[in-house]
Amino acid sequence: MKTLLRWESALFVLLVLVVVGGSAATGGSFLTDRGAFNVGSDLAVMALIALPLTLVIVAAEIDLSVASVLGLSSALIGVLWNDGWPLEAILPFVIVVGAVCGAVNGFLVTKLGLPSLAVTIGSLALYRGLAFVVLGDKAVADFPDSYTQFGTTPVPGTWIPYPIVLFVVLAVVFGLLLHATTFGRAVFAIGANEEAARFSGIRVKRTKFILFVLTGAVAALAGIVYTLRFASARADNGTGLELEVVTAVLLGGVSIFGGRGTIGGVVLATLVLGGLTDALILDDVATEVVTLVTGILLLASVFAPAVTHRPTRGTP
Amino acid sequence: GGTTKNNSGGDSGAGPTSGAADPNAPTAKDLKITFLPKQVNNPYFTVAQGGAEKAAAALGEQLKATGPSSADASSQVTYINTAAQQGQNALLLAANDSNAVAPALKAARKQGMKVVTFDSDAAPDARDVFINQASSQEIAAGQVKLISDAIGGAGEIAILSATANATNQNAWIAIMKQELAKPAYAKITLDEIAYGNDDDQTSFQKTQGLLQAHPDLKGIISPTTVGVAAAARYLDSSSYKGKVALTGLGTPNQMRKFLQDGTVGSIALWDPAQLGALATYAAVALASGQITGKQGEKFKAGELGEYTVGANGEVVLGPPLTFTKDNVDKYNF
Amino acid sequence: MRIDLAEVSKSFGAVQALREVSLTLVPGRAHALLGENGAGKSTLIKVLAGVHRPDAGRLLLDGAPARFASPADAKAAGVAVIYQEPTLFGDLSVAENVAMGRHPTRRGGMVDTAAMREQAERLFERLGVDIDPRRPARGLSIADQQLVEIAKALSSDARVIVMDEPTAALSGAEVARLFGVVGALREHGAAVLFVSHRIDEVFELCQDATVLRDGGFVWSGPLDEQTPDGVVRLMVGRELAALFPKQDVVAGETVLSVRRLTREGVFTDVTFAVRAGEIVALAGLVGAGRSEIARAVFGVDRADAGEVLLRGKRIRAGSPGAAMAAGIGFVPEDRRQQGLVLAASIERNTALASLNRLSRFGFIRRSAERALARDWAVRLRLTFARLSDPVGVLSGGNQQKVVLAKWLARQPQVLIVDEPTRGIDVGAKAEVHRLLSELAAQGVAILMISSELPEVLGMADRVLVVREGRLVAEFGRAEADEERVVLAATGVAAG
Amino acid sequence: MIRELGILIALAVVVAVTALVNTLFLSGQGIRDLLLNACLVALLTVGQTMVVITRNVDLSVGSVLGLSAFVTADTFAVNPVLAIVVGLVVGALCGLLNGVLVGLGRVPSLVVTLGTLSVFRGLDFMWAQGRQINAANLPDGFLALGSGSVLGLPYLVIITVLVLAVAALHLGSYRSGRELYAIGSNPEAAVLVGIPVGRRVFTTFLMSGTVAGLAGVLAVARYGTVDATVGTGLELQVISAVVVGGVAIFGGSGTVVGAALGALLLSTIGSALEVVHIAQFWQQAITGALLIAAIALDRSVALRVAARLRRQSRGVSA
Ligand SMILES: Nc1ncnc2c1ncn2[C@@H]1O[C@H](COP(=O)(O)OP(=O)(O)OP(=O)(O)O)[C@@H](O)[C@H]1O
Ligand SMILES: Nc1ncnc2c1ncn2[C@@H]1O[C@H](COP(=O)(O)OP(=O)(O)OP(=O)(O)O)[C@@H](O)[C@H]1O
Ligand SMILES: [Mg+2]
Ligand SMILES: [Mg+2]
Repeated sequence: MKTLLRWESALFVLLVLVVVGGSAATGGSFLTDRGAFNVGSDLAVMALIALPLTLVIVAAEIDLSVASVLGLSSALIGVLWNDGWPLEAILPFVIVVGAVCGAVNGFLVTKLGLPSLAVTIGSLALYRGLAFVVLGDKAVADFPDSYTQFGTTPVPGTWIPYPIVLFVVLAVVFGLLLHATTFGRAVFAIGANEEAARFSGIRVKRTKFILFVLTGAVAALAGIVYTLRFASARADNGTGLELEVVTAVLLGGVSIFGGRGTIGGVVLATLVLGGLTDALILDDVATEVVTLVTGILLLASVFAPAVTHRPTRGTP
Repeated sequence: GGTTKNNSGGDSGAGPTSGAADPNAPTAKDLKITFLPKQVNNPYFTVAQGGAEKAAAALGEQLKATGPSSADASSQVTYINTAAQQGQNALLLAANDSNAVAPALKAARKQGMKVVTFDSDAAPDARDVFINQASSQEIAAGQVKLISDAIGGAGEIAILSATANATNQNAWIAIMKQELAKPAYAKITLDEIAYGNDDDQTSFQKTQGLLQAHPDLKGIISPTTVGVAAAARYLDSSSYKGKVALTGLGTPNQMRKFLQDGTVGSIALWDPAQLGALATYAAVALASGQITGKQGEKFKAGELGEYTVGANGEVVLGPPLTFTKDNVDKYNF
Repeated sequence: MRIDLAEVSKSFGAVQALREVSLTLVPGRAHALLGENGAGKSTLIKVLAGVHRPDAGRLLLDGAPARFASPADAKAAGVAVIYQEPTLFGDLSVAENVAMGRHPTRRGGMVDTAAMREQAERLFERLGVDIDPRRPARGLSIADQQLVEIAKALSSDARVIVMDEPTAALSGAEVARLFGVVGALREHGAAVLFVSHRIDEVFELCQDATVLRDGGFVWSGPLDEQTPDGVVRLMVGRELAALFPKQDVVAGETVLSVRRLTREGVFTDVTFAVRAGEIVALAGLVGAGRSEIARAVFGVDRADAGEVLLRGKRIRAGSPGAAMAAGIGFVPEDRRQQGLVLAASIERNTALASLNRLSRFGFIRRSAERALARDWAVRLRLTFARLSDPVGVLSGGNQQKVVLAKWLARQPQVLIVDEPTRGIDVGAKAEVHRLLSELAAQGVAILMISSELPEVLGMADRVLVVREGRLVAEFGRAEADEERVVLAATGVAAG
Repeated sequence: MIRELGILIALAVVVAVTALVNTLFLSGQGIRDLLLNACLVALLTVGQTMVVITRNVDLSVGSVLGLSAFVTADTFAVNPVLAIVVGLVVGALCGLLNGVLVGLGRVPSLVVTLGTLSVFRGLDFMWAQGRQINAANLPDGFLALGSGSVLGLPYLVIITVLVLAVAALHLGSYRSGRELYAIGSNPEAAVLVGIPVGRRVFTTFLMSGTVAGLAGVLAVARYGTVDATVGTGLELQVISAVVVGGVAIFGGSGTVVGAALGALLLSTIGSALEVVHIAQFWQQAITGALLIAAIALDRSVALRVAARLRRQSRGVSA
């Protein structure tokens, strides 16, 4: 606990540096209302998925299929909209589909006992493939303004993007779930010592299954946010996002071996990553440097003192 | 009643119109212009950027290039927002996804930034002017003619396109289909449209797949610089060399080797440097108030001459060039 | 080669596993290392093997100072070790397990597979066992695993052979063969260090002995100066009787009954019952299947056939949750792996099995959790700094108390304890016994598994003996004695 | 061996069915293409297999390949021989960095290589500066390496098979190779038998990097066009091939030959789907489903074997 707090303070300091440095380097345009709105909009999708994925990784599993579920959700929105479904029906429907995608992952991992890393590399291809199967190469864009405003305009009178409101709500929900409930205790126990958890009567498989379902549902929700923000439903939306999300979670101090991590840390990490990316672009730093910095930050996170007492070696 | 497609209002209210054009307004200096290609590592856009930089220098404007490292739909939005935030006067954009960029462009235009799209258009109500490399009709008809000539007017052909939802590609493909329906091409059948995603290796393997899937294939049209180069390299290294014709849109530098050794008979392309330059002139004219993007307005484009804004705010660069082994050495881009 | 360990100390966090212990191994002699569970025997061996680096003390090889920075160093110096826990590579063949790190090679450095197999076959022949060298090590029985470990150590022609409880899982014939082989090696000038809880074996094989108690050095010398009883007194440090304060209680009605429980390949047709206030012990050799029975009763493993009833009501199979709801608690044998989340705090570990009653609408009531942990810490006389400290820093005995607290907090009607005193010090052991006895007096039905016969005999009202997965004998408190139990457990006469 | 046989059978079925639909699939050109397509991924699986056997993973291979490819292509202007050497050295250096961090620094490989995946790609972009190097900039002799063949066997295939053979021999018949299996099978026990675990793990990453560097050089020869995005996303293909090829993701078992066959199977399925006119959009979905099926099949076989062994060792019959 104590060491984790220290890593979170480090992240917080980093965030302050990003904000101050970003503002200075860009002549103050970084955190104008519009700047803040842009940062928020840019990081919201990644940040949303990071929340349930944090729980999955704390439970010592992983889900690499999240970006593909996002793509499938986006593609479905496009197809159903073209078919004349009302959005009021489409949106809940795709969240259910996302949950089903997560349930398939969960089934393979818990019922068949397959390693989640391998399973979700497979379902990464499968779900993305299905996205192309349903929508093909089309792009569907004629969504009503009343909906796309959710992704493109701030909450009236503020600079806050609606997706960030959603993110804050979910961050509180997931934070409470992980840190204040019996379910969260079970997640930590499973991640730290699955056998001991089982011997304590914790329903390990069911808990993991629920985590995968939650992750699928939130990934689909992120697909909705993505689609509305860009007013464009496409099968290839969010390609490659999975590595970004995993990066954010690990940067947030969550142990890849499970059993350790906080929602607070991950929230800070998403802010640092999102803020840093936008600040660098705004400062005309080339895209390649942004990639480089992200990688270095991740490496730094594992070498930070907070995590030096990791187990020497373990599963990948 | 919920919000269904059929009762949706759709996008209404085009961008702000800034009054009437004044053709005689002085050309503004020191304008800040952002050049935003589909992706930063595409050599075609690097050439276009060169043209844009030269034009900007000639006019005394400041131009900088930026952009995402991969050509996916949403990645340009951050850069558009950034340009707006930086208070840039104009944006030159080759859109990856005409719709995904629209909301950001609209917001930027509200702040007074002029938006000129080139190569690949954004939704028309989200930009001021679109610089079309050549009229779609001309390009598509030209490609069909080139392949028809190469295969002797009869046989199976296929198209190797870029990404499945590239606006310009799809427009051309639609016209190609219309062309092929004409009696002159009655003996030509279009077998398949494959997508190489503007990725070299994917295009390479798609070519291979096309040739295997259609044993009687006589020719391939690849209206994308990445695709045509990859297809040429595959043909060059395979037993299909000389048996299957290839044409498309390609840069002379990339295709020189294959034109000279006979793998490819002819290809077409406009000069991307001119495209970049024209986009810059249009942007400066817009920012100076000389044009507003309405049909019929005229503006000067340096040594390229004078251009007129057409329907839908489109400006056409001119007819594409055709390269063969006889003339390819005269070009360097 | 002569090896001297001089005044070696080693601690793990709060646990001082070794305190200035000295030991000398001489060529041609077998040396026994004796002590109760947790006395520090395995730790001393790991120091000798280069696994642990001692906090203080010296190592002398033939009188010259040396340092083992890693197991590779010790190996290179000619020390071969058989560890207490099997260290096999499940994916690899048995032959390769024997050869690992010392593969026979042909010219050009290629591994000679045929030679590898022959080597394994030769060693197995010497040990008189029949294991197919080509099969993977995964799935070997505990006894076979132990034999492969022995073959592994013998393959290196080491000058010093260290064996940590190699015989625990072996039958009489196998033990005799092993002793034959070790005797031969010793006569060829090897030094031997031997750990066993079977005192008769020690006297049979060894010439010298060292006794440890609670990590400290107690006695060292030639064994012909000692009697078995004297050695045990040295190990325990007090009269045995004081250790097992079982109170007499009148057993009540039957609480737990197990009927024809079977798990294929592990145990068969197990039927028994435990009454309120009664302590029933499952005795048997290591690997006999006692733990597996307990796991199936608690539902961690699913039995293939049979049923478990609590006060006549059948419990859903394969669900620890159902067993807990019915009132069963389970203190597993492997404290660190199965009993505790070592990285989590004392508080959280104590609460782990009681989360439901500590929460309202799924939210944990922190104050209730803390109160629960504090209450039990006091009642079990837990020694700790803060309740928020990770359990991993506690000593073994205190860790075991936390596991007990975790289950006692649920006030179970049946408590299954598997090796409840494994690896904890004498004082803590006595306290655990007192606790179990008190619980029984309060009417809890207790099923106890223990590999220590004195503990079984001292605590149990009834003793059930398990051999190769079957219940083979039952003794009441009065009729149970060491000889009968060992006879039933091994199928041959003891001693 | 059984595993490899299984993949070969699957491969035979796929090829046979496809050839029935379209005989060109088994023409000389068709077979050449099948092999060539699989080559680069197969090569990468060699390094990846070694890493995965030790219970680690290398996610950075795609980026290493990309960086090495660009640097190689760029150095050609200076000196062709130097270029190839430089490509290999770049790969080796990348592997060295991963190896130091994982093997000696004892940091989880998933995190490290996820980080270096970004770092190496970033370096690639910085080096390339938006340029593309085309076939016209490269010497024909070098390009022939990518497309030419001797006795009908493409050079690329020959090189891949050679690397594969060396690695298979090393893993199968040399101590240091056998020790990799021990490390993945039981890391703690590996330390106890005196295996220098850190050094071995370091070496596998070094090999993985070097092989990815070689693959980068060959990618230049094969495709003749290089920009900074070459090899993006390749890591997941490589891991898929390794898993389909029967290498346990948690270490301890598997062979490079199996993994390479896995690569061949996946790329052949890709080509076959195209040839039998399965819409492009289905291909990815089918690949994903196959991958999951392969893992599930593997698992059920493993469980059955374990159950059999358990029964055998106890000699108990139900
Ligand atoms: N790695 C470790 N970390 C923390 N404590 C340890 C560790 N290894 C041993 N201990 C503790 O050191 C003490 C001595 O343990 P050791 O294994 O040496 O006992 P032993 O004499 O071999 O007992 P047994 O007869 O049960 O094998 C015990 O209290 C044990 O819990
Ligand atoms: N790792 C393993 N692989 C295969 N079989 C095993 C393994 N561990 C235990 N077994 C088998 O399970 C059966 C029962 O073992 P179990 O641990 O329950 O015995 P036990 O009587 O409780 O002994 P212990 O004193 O070691 O707890 C034995 O037949 C043993 O061979
Ligand atoms: Mg011991
Ligand atoms: Mg046991």
